[in-house]
Amino acid sequence: MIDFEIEPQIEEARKVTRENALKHFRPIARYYDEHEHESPEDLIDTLWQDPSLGMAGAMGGGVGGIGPGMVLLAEEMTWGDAGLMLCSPGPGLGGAALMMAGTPEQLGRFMMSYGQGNPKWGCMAITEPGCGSDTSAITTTATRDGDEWVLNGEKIFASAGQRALDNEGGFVVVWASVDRSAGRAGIKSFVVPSGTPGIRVEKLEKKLGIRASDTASLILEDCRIPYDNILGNPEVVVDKAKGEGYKKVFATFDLTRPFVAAMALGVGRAALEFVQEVFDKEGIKIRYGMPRNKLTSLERDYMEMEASWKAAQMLTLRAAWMMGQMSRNDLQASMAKAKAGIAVTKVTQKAVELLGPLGYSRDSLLEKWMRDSKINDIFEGTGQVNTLIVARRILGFDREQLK
Amino acid sequence: MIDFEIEPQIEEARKVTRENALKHFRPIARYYDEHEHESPEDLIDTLWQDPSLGMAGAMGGGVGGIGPGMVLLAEEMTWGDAGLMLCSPGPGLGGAALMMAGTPEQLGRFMMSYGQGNPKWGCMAITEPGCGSDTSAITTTATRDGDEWVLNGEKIFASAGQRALDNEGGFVVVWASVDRSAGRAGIKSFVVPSGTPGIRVEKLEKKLGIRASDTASLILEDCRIPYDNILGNPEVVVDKAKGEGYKKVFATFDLTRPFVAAMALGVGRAALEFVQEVFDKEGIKIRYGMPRNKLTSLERDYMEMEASWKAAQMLTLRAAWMMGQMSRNDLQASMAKAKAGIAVTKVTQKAVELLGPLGYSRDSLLEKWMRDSKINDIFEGTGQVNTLIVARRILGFDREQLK
Amino acid sequence: MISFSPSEEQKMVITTMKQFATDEIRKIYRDCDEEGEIPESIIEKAWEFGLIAGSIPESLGGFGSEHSAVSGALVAEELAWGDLSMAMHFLSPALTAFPILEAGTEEQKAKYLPLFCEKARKYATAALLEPRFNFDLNELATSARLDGSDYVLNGEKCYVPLAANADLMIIYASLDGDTQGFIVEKGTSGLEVGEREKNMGIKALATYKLGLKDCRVPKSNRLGGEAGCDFTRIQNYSQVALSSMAVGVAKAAHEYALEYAKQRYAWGEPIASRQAIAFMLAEQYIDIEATRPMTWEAAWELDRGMDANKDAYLTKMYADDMVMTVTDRSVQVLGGHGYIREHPVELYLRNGRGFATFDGMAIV
Amino acid sequence: MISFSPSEEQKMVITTMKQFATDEIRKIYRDCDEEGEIPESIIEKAWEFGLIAGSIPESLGGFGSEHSAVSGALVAEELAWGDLSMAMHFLSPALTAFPILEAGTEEQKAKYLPLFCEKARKYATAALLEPRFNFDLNELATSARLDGSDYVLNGEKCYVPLAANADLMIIYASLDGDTQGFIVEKGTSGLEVGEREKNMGIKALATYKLGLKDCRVPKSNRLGGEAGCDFTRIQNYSQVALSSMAVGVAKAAHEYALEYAKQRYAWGEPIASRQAIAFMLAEQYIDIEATRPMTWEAAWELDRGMDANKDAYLTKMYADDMVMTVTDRSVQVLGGHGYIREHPVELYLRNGRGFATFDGMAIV
Repeated sequence: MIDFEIEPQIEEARKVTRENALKHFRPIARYYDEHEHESPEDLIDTLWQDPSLGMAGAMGGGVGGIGPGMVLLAEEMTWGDAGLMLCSPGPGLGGAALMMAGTPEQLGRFMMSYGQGNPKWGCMAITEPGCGSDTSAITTTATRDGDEWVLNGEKIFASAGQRALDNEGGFVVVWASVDRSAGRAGIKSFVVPSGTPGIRVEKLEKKLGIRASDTASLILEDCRIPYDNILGNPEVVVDKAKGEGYKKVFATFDLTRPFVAAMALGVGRAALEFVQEVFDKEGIKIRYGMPRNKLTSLERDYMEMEASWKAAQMLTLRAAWMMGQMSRNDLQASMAKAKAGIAVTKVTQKAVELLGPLGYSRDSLLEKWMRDSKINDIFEGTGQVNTLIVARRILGFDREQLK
Repeated sequence: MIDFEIEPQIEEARKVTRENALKHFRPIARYYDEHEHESPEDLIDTLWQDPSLGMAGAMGGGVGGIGPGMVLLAEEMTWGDAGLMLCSPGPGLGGAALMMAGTPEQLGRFMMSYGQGNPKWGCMAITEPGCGSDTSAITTTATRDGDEWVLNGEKIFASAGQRALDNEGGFVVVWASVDRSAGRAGIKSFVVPSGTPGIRVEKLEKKLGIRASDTASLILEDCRIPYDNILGNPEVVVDKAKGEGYKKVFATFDLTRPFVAAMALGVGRAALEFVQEVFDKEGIKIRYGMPRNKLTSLERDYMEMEASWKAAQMLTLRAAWMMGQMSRNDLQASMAKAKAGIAVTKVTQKAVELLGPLGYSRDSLLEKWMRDSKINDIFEGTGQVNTLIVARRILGFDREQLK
Repeated sequence: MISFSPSEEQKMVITTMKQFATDEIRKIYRDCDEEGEIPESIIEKAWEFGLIAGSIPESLGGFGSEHSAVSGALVAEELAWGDLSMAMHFLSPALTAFPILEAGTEEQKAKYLPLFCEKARKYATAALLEPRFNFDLNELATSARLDGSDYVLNGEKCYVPLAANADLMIIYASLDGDTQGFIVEKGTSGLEVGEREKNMGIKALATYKLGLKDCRVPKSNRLGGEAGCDFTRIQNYSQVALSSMAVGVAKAAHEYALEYAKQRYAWGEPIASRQAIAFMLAEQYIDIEATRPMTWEAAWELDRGMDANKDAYLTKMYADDMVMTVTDRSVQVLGGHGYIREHPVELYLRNGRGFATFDGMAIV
Repeated sequence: MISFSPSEEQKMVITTMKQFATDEIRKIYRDCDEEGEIPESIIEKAWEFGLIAGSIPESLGGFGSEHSAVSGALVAEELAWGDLSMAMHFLSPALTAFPILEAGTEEQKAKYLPLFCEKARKYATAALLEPRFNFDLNELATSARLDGSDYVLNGEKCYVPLAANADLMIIYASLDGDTQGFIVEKGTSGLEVGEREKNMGIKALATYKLGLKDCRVPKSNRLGGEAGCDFTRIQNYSQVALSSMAVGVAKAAHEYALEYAKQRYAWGEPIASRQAIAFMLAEQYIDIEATRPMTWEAAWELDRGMDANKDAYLTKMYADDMVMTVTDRSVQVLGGHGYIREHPVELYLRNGRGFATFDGMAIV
């Protein structure tokens, strides 16, 4: 039955998450924006003590489970601060890959230590200097040598890459080719635990936004890992129908794209609420129900921002709901991501405009949210990549039919 | 020197053109929209008596010459009515092709009789049921047989096709392939005079707008024309550097695209003025100079309509100006066409919305202008085709590098 | 618990409506548009589905299911996917019945609702719009004033569907500044049905201007009786209906453009193989898929008895823009072929443009 | 006669500015942004071009060419193409000089304009914006009232470029409801320069809050003397300047994205070979090319002494949206690389977002 009621326990978790975001994220958000590459140690300890306060609280581990709860809680966290949420110790995107493609043994081996000892992080390393969305062009290689894989290559834009490698128990899921001649079919993912010789952080990026989150360049030089650190089928299956190994890994996106969409929603809602508060202070009332011609330009802008936010939220909830229903949701995940990425980019940009000198100033967080939000139209597949995926799916076209 | 002053004789011609549009076009515009395929005989006679009142008055023949005057006058005519302007007897698009690619002898032979005798029309027939913008896929063939070309094929969307063939002295410029294996290089254009056996009107289209303009499907069955009715070089030059014959014909667009852009501007301005008149009657004043936040939604909409109209006008004037300067203007022609097509489509659609029940009603011409304007984003290359041309030119990419 | 899945019963209704739209509506919609008429036979068939009676309690002669805006939204989308004129025609009796059901007095319900449960087709409608610039449904020019035991209505209405045939209609008028509904029966003196209107779109649906010259309505026929009605809420039901119809029209346009783009070849491949076309189609699809659950949420709020004003209003605003963009881009995908009346997209565009204007012309 | 071709003299100026922007500005703009400072040496070099002195009559020590908004627009575009912070810095003396030139009394011109023709760099600026929501330049909160032989200014200003160093500035304040300018010299009592502001963009340009507490300005320093000034017209000059700068920033972003898209390979070909990318670039280009002549036309109207208010205002509105879209899409073309500060597009985006706010911060 079509229903929009949120279960009481998720509603309660949202409330708690929001309170915690207000308490732990908001007060230090500006500081870590202005002090890039400085680590919020206190926050990290707090999040490690109570992982439900951070990313793990939303992604899989929390009360939300896999489903609408996940995105509702992620929204609350990034409403607090997106960059700081991304600092959350925990398995993160690397963990998502493990959950989607790992064996129970691998899950146990790499995720067991989460929840005990010192803070640790998981990381996903896909992008390379010469390749972004075109993962078939990955040049990092994994060569088998007896019981080991030997990895060589360079990765960039690895979120939490430094934290994953600098802390015991962390790991990086590295995408690498076992057979360059096989193209996409030769791409596999490998778990590289922290402390493995031959992997190092080359530099940390300076970014437009989400500056609290470390974005690392990683170098792999004869980096050796055990043979069974490969995720999914080690065989290279070029036959499309059997390309399960690749597909399986790729299904990580079915989880992460709605998550990123939710991240966008959180930042967007922060901006909307900020504008609303200014309206309240100024005695401006938004008149829902007026004919469009009789609205003020300000009302119209704000309503359009709200409506496009709502449209993105609906797609995000639906993608997450389908995942909870164990339905194939790749189309919906890409739709949610594409829509939320651009919608919130525009919402925050417009919010800055509406508030004029106040909006453009670093005295408030609004301009930061505009900078932060932009990443959601870029990572986990740009808006264009996700739109292309949607186009292929609705047309029933493969990569050759629609390049 | 950068200058936006319109010469007095063009300013005067604009005024006269506008007065005539108001006198001859506006009063019968609704009738011929409601009575599709009925011919405005009185108007045609009037326009034949004084060609400066119609299309020829703008395109090349008029006081505007080749340059900004051309588009300024075309704008005034379609401000009156686009469909009726397109009924103008005269060489029309076929004439444009002749002017751009014909020899002086051909010009004399086919255009001589214009200005005398009964009304006559020129027509351009490019599109086929199976091909639109991809002219290399043209299947109509021209086979040489001694002193003649024999044409076979089917053409659709030929503006004024019926009038060109039904009236003595008219002609149709038909694009056909002399060598299907040569692709684009094999496409040539041929002048088929009215009265030639083997060419006939198959049907007239029922359209969304510009209903006064006849849009014909033509059948060519063993249609024989003299050998020297070919425009440009009869040789098939596959070598790109030498593809002058093809290029020459294609340069017709450098003239027609700014012209179509101007047609869009005329319809758009009619809509803007109509809305402005309602505002005046209602006592609504558009407050230029107010901070955007303080505008009403209505003011904001109207201003944005005006600004995008202005942007399109600037590109149109520039493309026409360059042509007058004998500068290569293909990039500017495509920019003007792409911008004006979409800008005016949106302006008229928004105008209908702003006027609510009055805008949607066939009691006024506004809804008709919305239907009429849409053609400008379609013919002479859709918005997408023109955007693609712009993209290729600014990237320096050929058709292979950017499909 | 959040769910985007219609109930089994709703799925059946969707299937039935889709089938009807495909087999019947789609067969004749173009002729209806060109001729400005909908054949009696299909109107009868639509009546037989009991679209209105199904929401009326058994005690009043209906089928007894609960009136549900969500279910109504599902039906409205499918019918409008078939054809907007026909969707509005078939659902027009609801314009009288549902406001009475939601806001009428017990007497009004008892008197009027059984009519909609009869086997014989009832014509009924509502008059909200007025022929003037800056029409504002919260500040109607049509006025109602109490005079003895009657309300006296004066003013002019437009875009009143099927007014010439209607046995019954609700006329909205300003009563001391508030918009209120009045149930008016055919032949009431002072109720003058004008000429049929000519509109850009929904040409198969006959709409009329209405003149009200001292039109006297018994006091008891004020919708909701002495207490009146919550007009905003009636408006919200209407916004849901129109938004769902916008989704239906947009979906029809999108599907046609998509198929065309797959079949139509240029430069040796389907035009859908070009990103410029493919992205238009994908963006259309995303926006349609986003708007649908927005209409559902507003409808769900209504069914729950919650305040739905903000969501219904924003959804309608979003849907108005969405359907305009989608239908325009669908014409664009077809290029020259989109401009001729052999293909349906130009019709979708004309109909699509109307949504921003069609206030109160449909209800769920 | 309509012409889109700059004069020979203007072409030379364009070439010189472009060269300067390429050789000098572009070499250091990123460091300037990160460090929030512009080196003295480049400020001096810019001064040597005589950008302001060139518009001041010989009789007052200038080079004697006529002040031309069109020429100013051409310069502003090229400098902003180099870097917006530096463009605003280098042209900031005009914020005082040009309003005096256009609207000042003969005494004001004689007293102040020669200062801008000296070899030594003058710092001068203007204060228009105010730190509040719904700032309206026609209804300033900063007030001026006549008190004896002085005007007394009270209020708060923000986004005042280089206020800490300025020897001279024009402060705009509401005088009986009209916005009027007042020429204020450094050290005037009641003029309090606040802390340097922190903004999202134009980070290399120092801007300040300004407090005005009974700041007394001699009567004779009201811009235009007793008759005052036509503030709308001054605003129009400013709108032209900012629109031209928006064109410059957008062009810089577009060019970078275009080159990147040609160099960057994915799936075996440049990403620009994909229509989704190529169309973004083409649409950017079309909008930039449309905005430029719009700014020229408004400037031309000013130079002709015509009323330019509508065109200058609409152009600015269009340019604000254009630069936002173009810079955002440029980041998008670069994807992840657009998000890091190794590439300039994120800087263009931050600067581009400011145009809707930067009222009165530049003038031609």
